[in-house]
Amino acid sequence: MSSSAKDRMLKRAAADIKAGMTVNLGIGLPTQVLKHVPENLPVCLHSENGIAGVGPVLANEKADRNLIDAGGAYVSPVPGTSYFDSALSFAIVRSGRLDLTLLGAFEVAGNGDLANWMIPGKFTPGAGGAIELAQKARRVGVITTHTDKKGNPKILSACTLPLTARTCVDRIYTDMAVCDVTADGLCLTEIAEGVSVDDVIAATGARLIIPDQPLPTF
Amino acid sequence: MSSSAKDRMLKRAAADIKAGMTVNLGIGLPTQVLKHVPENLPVCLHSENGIAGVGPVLANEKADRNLIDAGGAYVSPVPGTSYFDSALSFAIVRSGRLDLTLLGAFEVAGNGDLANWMIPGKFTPGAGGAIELAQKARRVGVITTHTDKKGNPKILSACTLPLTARTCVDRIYTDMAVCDVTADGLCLTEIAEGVSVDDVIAATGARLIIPDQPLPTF
Amino acid sequence: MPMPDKSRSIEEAIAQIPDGSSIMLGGFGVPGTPFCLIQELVRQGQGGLTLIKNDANETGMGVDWLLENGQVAKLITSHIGLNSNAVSMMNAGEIEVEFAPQGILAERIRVAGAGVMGFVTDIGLGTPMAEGKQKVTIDGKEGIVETALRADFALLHADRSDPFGNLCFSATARNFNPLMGMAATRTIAEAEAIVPLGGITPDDVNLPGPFVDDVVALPELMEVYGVVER
Amino acid sequence: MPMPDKSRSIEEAIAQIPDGSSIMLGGFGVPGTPFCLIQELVRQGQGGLTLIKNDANETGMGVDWLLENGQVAKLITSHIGLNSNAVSMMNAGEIEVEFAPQGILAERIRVAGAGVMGFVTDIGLGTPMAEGKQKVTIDGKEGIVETALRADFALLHADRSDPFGNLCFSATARNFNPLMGMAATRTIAEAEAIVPLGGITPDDVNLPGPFVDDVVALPELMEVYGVVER
Repeated sequence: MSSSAKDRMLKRAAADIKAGMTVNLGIGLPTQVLKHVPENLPVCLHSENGIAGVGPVLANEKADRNLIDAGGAYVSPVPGTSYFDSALSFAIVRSGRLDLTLLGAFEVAGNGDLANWMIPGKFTPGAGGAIELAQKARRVGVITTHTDKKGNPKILSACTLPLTARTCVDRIYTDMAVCDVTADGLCLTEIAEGVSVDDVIAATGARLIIPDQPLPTF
Repeated sequence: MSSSAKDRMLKRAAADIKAGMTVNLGIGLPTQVLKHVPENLPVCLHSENGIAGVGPVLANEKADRNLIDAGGAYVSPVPGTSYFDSALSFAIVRSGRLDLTLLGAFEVAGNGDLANWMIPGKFTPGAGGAIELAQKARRVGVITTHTDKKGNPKILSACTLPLTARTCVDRIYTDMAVCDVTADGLCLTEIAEGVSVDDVIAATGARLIIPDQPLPTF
Repeated sequence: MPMPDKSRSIEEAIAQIPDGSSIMLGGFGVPGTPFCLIQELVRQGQGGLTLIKNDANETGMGVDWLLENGQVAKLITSHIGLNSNAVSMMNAGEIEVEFAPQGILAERIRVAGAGVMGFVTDIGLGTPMAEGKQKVTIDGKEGIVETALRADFALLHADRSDPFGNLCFSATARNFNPLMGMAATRTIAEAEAIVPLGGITPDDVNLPGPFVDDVVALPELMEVYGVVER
Repeated sequence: MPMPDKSRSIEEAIAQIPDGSSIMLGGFGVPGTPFCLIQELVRQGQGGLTLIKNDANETGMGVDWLLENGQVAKLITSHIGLNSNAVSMMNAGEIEVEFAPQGILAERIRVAGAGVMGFVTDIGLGTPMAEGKQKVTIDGKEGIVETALRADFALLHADRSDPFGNLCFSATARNFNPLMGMAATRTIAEAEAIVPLGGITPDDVNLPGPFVDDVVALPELMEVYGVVER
């Protein structure tokens, strides 16, 4: 993935963060979406270790030793931040108060199944907060390269890895496309500049619904 | 009940409040126990509307409009008081952190069954916090006149009113006696000065175990 | 990115409530009861309401205004002994009243706010309260399944709020307020003071803003908020 | 009546823990981890412990000291990815590890602290996590019965305490600390500062004193409490 393709993907995902939302950004690509969110957009960032109102990451010498996000980064408060315990933090997630989460993925299926926490025999650290974020955020976006490092599709007809949650994903943002999980199946919704529909189909392991009208680009 | 008999009963109940305890006192007679607790005894008073560390009742002109106990009295904080929500307040009760509650009774049975919240057709205001206090305090004491205003026993072989909780009472303090609920049955443990064992038996509607040795008086 | 602003007028906030709604009301006695929000609900007159509140206040205040005005179909509560009007209406069949032990009511609301479906407890086992309720066995012990209690709206009274809806409560005015704020689809809070964003220490927030939808600033407090003269 | 004083020496507090105990440890990463209490537990050497903690800290700190010292039989946790030593011991069968989703772990502890037997949730339905767990149906929807998770002891790290054990936590050092303090038979808290009774505003207490049994004052903080240099 070129850095410009990555930036386009992040920027496209950022555009779905709307005024007034409470949003949780997963570790890795999702957190990098932040640099594309307008500075004046009123949004509350949630971190599952107990923050509503996550502010910018600080250098170690400026860090508060007691203030990290769920990924371990030393973050800062903003005016209006609150701190709370882990039960209350997941109460926000499960009770429908988390408007959007953006997550990474090992695999995502055409029906919205997500696998992003375990590779049996290789990577079994435990799920942390991933399961509840995926199952309970009002809207779940996945940000991922369209294919893995070997060029194999990460969007599949069915996940092969243990699932994080079933049919939880609403939208997939990749370096090649935006795909929506719909009642009819996985739908190609937008396409990256310079990428053809055939390129996307070839790089996708799930059946894709291709609309008749021309696709918007990003 | 003479005022001296009442005072003796309250004083006797007060003597079972020990240093270090967290204690909830029901409305009415139980709250009046307080005047017999030594001023320097380290105790935490709990009120189920969200206080640990209930201080003295204040006159209206000194009252904080936001600080009442569960009985609606305007109370005060002490050094070390904390306030909390109703779920946490009953977490204290149910999780075993409430060492003792003293409650009133309409009827109490020899096996420790308690009825203190409802008289069908006459008094049906809802149970409030009574059920959980009775069922979950580590130790439950009942403070009551030995008989009702008509002279009928309030300690019965079985309650006739709807129960607050089954087999929850550990000790009964009356103007005539102290009785303990034991595995063998209800046991007469102490007797008020000037009252005979036969008086107590006559005023009690449940079978009483009478120890062989002389009874302590209070 | 600034935190969202949720300030509303009281008319606008209460106008969101349709007839037939379920509404949680904070408060244990006077402290924490959102009298101004209730007063506006009386003025707007929505009917067929299911109210969820620890108690029915006293005659002539709060919940009683809604009862008097005929807006209440059902009341879910732990104790109504201080409102003889509520008791009479219950006995006359003019309102339906559902009782729960106080801590069970609080926990049913708490687990709704936690986004879970119910909890298992031994409170009430062996008494009429357990009748008709689902039972399960955990580690060989029987328990009652108590269901989560959600509502369409929660009306709260806070001591302070910021525009994002971070709430602080004063003393025993906290009671059911933060629990109900978590358990409703839409949460409306009246606050005695609205402080600027950053005016509340993040560690001292009693109910975090993500649970709150509308913040209404109170004018000078009505007498009903004061010490009750008996 | 003054509030009871629960101040103890660290040796005395930790000496209450017998071999084979279940112990909850506060903390999410470094913040809120009771490193001094853990260090004393290593010094005293109690074995066969079941630990309950969100994570296993990182290699060379906190939980890892107990793992290295062979004191741990079982770990109940949500994520151990930052401690390769814990992963290796798990894979080698040297410790048993039981995983729970983070919010389910938190809620199992919360409901234990609330004195109820379990809760019902749809989290994990249709995944291997649901296998072997009791199911119930509420309002036509299937849910998993998750059981309350209690422990013999909880070791907490607080920013401030008074002698009665009213605790305040700083920022994200709160995490599992107040929940665990409610769910243990005996709760031991280390505090960076012990303030006199009355030194904490009653509205700002994060864990009320009735849940806390022993309060240990910390000396100057060890380096491990500081910012982690990566």
